[in-house]
Amino acid sequence: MTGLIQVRGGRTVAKAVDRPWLLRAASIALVLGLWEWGGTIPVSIAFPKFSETLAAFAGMITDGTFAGAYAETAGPLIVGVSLTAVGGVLAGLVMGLSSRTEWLGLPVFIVLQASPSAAIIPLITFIYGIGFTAKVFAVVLLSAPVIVLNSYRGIANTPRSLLEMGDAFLAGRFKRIVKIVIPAGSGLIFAGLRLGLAQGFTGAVLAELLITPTGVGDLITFYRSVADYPRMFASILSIILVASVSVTLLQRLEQRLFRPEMRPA
Amino acid sequence: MTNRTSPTSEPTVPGGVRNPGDPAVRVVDLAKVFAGGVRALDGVTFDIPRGELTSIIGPSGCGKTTTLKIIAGLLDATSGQVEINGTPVTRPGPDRAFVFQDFALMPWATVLRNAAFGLELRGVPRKEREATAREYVAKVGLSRFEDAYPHQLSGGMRQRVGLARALAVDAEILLMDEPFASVDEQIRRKFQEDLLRLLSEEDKTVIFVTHSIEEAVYVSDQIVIMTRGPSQVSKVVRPGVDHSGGSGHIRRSPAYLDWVERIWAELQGYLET
Amino acid sequence: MELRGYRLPMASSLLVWFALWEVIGRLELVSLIPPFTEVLRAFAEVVPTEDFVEAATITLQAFLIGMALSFAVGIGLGIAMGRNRAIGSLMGMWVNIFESSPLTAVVPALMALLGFGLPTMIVTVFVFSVWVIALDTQVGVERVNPSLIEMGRSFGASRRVLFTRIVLLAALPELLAGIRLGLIRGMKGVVIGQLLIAVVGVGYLFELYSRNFLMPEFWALLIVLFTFAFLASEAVAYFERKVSFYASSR
Amino acid sequence: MTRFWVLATALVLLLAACGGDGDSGDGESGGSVRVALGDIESVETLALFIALDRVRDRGVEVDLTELADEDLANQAVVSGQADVGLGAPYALIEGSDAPLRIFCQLQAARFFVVADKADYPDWQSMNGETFTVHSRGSTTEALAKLVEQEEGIEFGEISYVEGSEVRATALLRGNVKATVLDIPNRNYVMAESPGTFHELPTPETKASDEVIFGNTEWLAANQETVQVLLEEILTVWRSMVDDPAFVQEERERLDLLNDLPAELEEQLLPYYEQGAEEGLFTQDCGSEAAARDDFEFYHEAGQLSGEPGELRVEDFWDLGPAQAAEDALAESGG
Repeated sequence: MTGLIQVRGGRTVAKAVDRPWLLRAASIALVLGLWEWGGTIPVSIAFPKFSETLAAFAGMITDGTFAGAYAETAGPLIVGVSLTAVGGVLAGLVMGLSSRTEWLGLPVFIVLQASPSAAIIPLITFIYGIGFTAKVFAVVLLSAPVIVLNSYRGIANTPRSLLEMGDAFLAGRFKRIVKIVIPAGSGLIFAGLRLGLAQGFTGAVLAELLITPTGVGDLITFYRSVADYPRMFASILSIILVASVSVTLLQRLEQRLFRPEMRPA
Repeated sequence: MTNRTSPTSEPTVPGGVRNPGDPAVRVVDLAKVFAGGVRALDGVTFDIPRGELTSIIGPSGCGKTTTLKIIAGLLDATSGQVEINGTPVTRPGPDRAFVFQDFALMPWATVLRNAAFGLELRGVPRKEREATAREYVAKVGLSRFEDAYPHQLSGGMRQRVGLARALAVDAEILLMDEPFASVDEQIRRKFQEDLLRLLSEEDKTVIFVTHSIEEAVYVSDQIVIMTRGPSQVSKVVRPGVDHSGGSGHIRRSPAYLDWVERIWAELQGYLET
Repeated sequence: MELRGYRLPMASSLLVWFALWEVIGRLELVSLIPPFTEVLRAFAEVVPTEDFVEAATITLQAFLIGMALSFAVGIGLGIAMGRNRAIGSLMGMWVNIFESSPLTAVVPALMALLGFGLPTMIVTVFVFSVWVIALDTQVGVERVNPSLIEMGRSFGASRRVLFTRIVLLAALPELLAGIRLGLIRGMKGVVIGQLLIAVVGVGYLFELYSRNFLMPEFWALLIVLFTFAFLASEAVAYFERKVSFYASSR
Repeated sequence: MTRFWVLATALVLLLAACGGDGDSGDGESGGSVRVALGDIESVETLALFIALDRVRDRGVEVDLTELADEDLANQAVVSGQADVGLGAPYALIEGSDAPLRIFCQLQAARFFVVADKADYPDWQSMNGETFTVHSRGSTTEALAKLVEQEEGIEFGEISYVEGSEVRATALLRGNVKATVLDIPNRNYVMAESPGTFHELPTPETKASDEVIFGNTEWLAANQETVQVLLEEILTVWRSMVDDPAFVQEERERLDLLNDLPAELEEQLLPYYEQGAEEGLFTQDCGSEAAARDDFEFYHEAGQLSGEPGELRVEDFWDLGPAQAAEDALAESGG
């Protein structure tokens, strides 16, 4: 989009370039304008105007639909991600420290991360039924690889000089892990948890779309089944907003918690 | 180095009682072959007199740092032995503290916590270890930076934290691996002064690896010159530079310049072959 | 890890897992998991069937077109973002939004826009993979050592030469990393697209097998998909390793 | 150089954004029909596949898309990406202003509630428990709501698992404790583990379970195609009730569902035999009476807000085409 601006008025871009938020606001306005235009044609009856979606969005906030749905999705998401967080970081730690476990565990997680594991979700119903546990499993399935692999990389790549320093000053095996290896890896471990949450959220939504519709996923399928497309698109918009806002906040927290120097050299 | 006693070579008194004369560290016929089959050391033998600064110099890749790390117990020797005060050692111990070439500071910890880390690992309570650390941080001239983080300091300042950390544990022997390699020339000279002043107050034995001849001659009581890898000891010399007159005077004194030339001549042989 | 001195290749541990899979299958501990040998039998049976070939072609078609689109747009966008700060900050916002949100939720919206045929599959693959490619390319271009560019300019290199000879090559390590991650996400995109919208291609087979509880066939299909995604990304990783020698010393 | 790339990117994004429903404009008259099905080729949908194949044999271009679930098929028809859909779209027709009309009832609702004998001896014990139905807005969901009113109970949670055979397997596996099954799957479950499950009394329903519906503009513009479609459906539906083996013969003749896994082969014939016996397959595309029954059933089940008495059949049904097809078949002695 900016390309066009650049062609039309070189001067306008020069002025705007030093105020990035102006550019961003302009591009958001442009995309929403496109959406509105697409809705007015309409591209298809199932494609609502942005204004209708916004109205539906406001309505869903006031009548508590969003609150109820997100509370229901949050259940399996939080349980699932905290399970993987504890298990994943531990697995990453062990794999980072012992080459035998690394040999055994690493390929499996690399395989899991590269494979379209979403296809397994419909299967989960056969073991865990269609309730809460199935959704927790879906969240774990999708969030585990990124958490484990990041924790492993954080632990396995502790700078050699720090390890030698630990030995030179007689840090025992336990102290070496607690006072040097884990702090050095904590930047990457936290990044892993952040990505794990995003993947977990995808897992939760997928489970709700593929297994039994509850929570946020159900908003999409329910409003689609009664052809209330403004509310369906409002639900999709809410998912994107919630996800990007929470991930950006986590990134800010990560920057503050792990000052630049924290990232291993 | 006024309070230094000149070394005498009386025999070691039986029973290992530390006679001021006997060497603090004895390296006997040390050899090291790395996993890939690279032979780094081929029978290195020398003594480190107690309370003195001995530097190890030699062509690059001659195993200076390897020798130092074996003495520190960070590397195992393939054969040969290192004795500290008469007893053989193979692992790091409280009697030795190491100053790393690349500083090895914890990026997430402040200057004070880094300096106190050696004591922290020994379980010394916080108040006590921070008091000691604060003392040495002041001695290396960084008291205004106690709460700063490593990434906020210059290379030189970071190395001082490494030095403070090594001194704080009050080990008898200080091992320094090219501590001033990553510092520019002007600051380097000042560091050499500070180091000598500091060591005069602390009764330490120092082993100092460097590739700078001027630095070796200026700071050392004894210099171990090593041959090209797989290295042996080519010569052990004692420049005996009189430090009483202040650095400007010393750096121009004929004795100092002669020694620099002699060592240069010795090392040059290895560069050509 | 060494076993009696011989350095075991990393992937060899998968054999242990396959053996474990066989045991779990034989003992029928988990109803979902058939013996691994059953899966191999199904693998031999499923692949040659006409259904599979048709499914594979449909999926591949959507995947390749989608990926081609996201390579072109992703790399172009990434370079523009890397070289020009305004575009960088502007498009950076969009890339981060879509990079961090669950694009699975966008799929139903795509269907309303583009119907349920091939276009939606292609755009799903595109939307899943383009962001990471743009992001990594941008990082690669930004990391190019400015003195390299000045050197190029000092020798009178035109913008195009400067770009192809220096910028693109210097940014290659990150660019290839982005492409590798893009391939994996694109594969996930096409499968999710087929599961959520038109039950066509491999989505249809997954639905047929899971619906009728044909586990050996299901796992065989998953292994086929995974092997394809893994080989594609390993191929790119091979080139990545080739250029990694100058990655850090840029 | 970068300017070119930026322009190209902007162009592509614009194109992708507004899409344009390219494929809805090809309505050249009579010759083609786009069918959206919220299910995959399976034993239940075989009869429909046979009918559609026969329609192709008569020169009409039929392009069928199998979608992930029923409400997607509804959305496809509503948004004009498909001409004809299958399911029970009463809530959709009443809810959205999209011009849709049902023009033939394919299957009547013959459902049976099967529950775990020990856990749920009777309907009262189901109060507050989880009950599993096909999908949101499906006939089975309507049935569940009807039972709630008639028995004065309320389910804890209604959950959705698509496909009678999937629910049957889940029941046998114990992941589901009470659900609605069609005849063949009810018999399958009863046979598989006799004694563990039993049937709960299900209200007698004559409502439609599966109807075929289409976009009014398309119906008006493609009367010949609709006629051919209905003629073939009625012929197949009648032939398979006279002799269920007809389905097997047609399947071989038209070479359909050839990669069907072994276990499903055995279930095929029993499905159509039992269906024919129980009068599952509507023989005359339904009538005004059938529509009225539906209003009653779906209103009771909460899917239709309008009072059954006030709802007008012509707002939901268009029985014209079915009548025309029936007359044509009567003439040709079909």
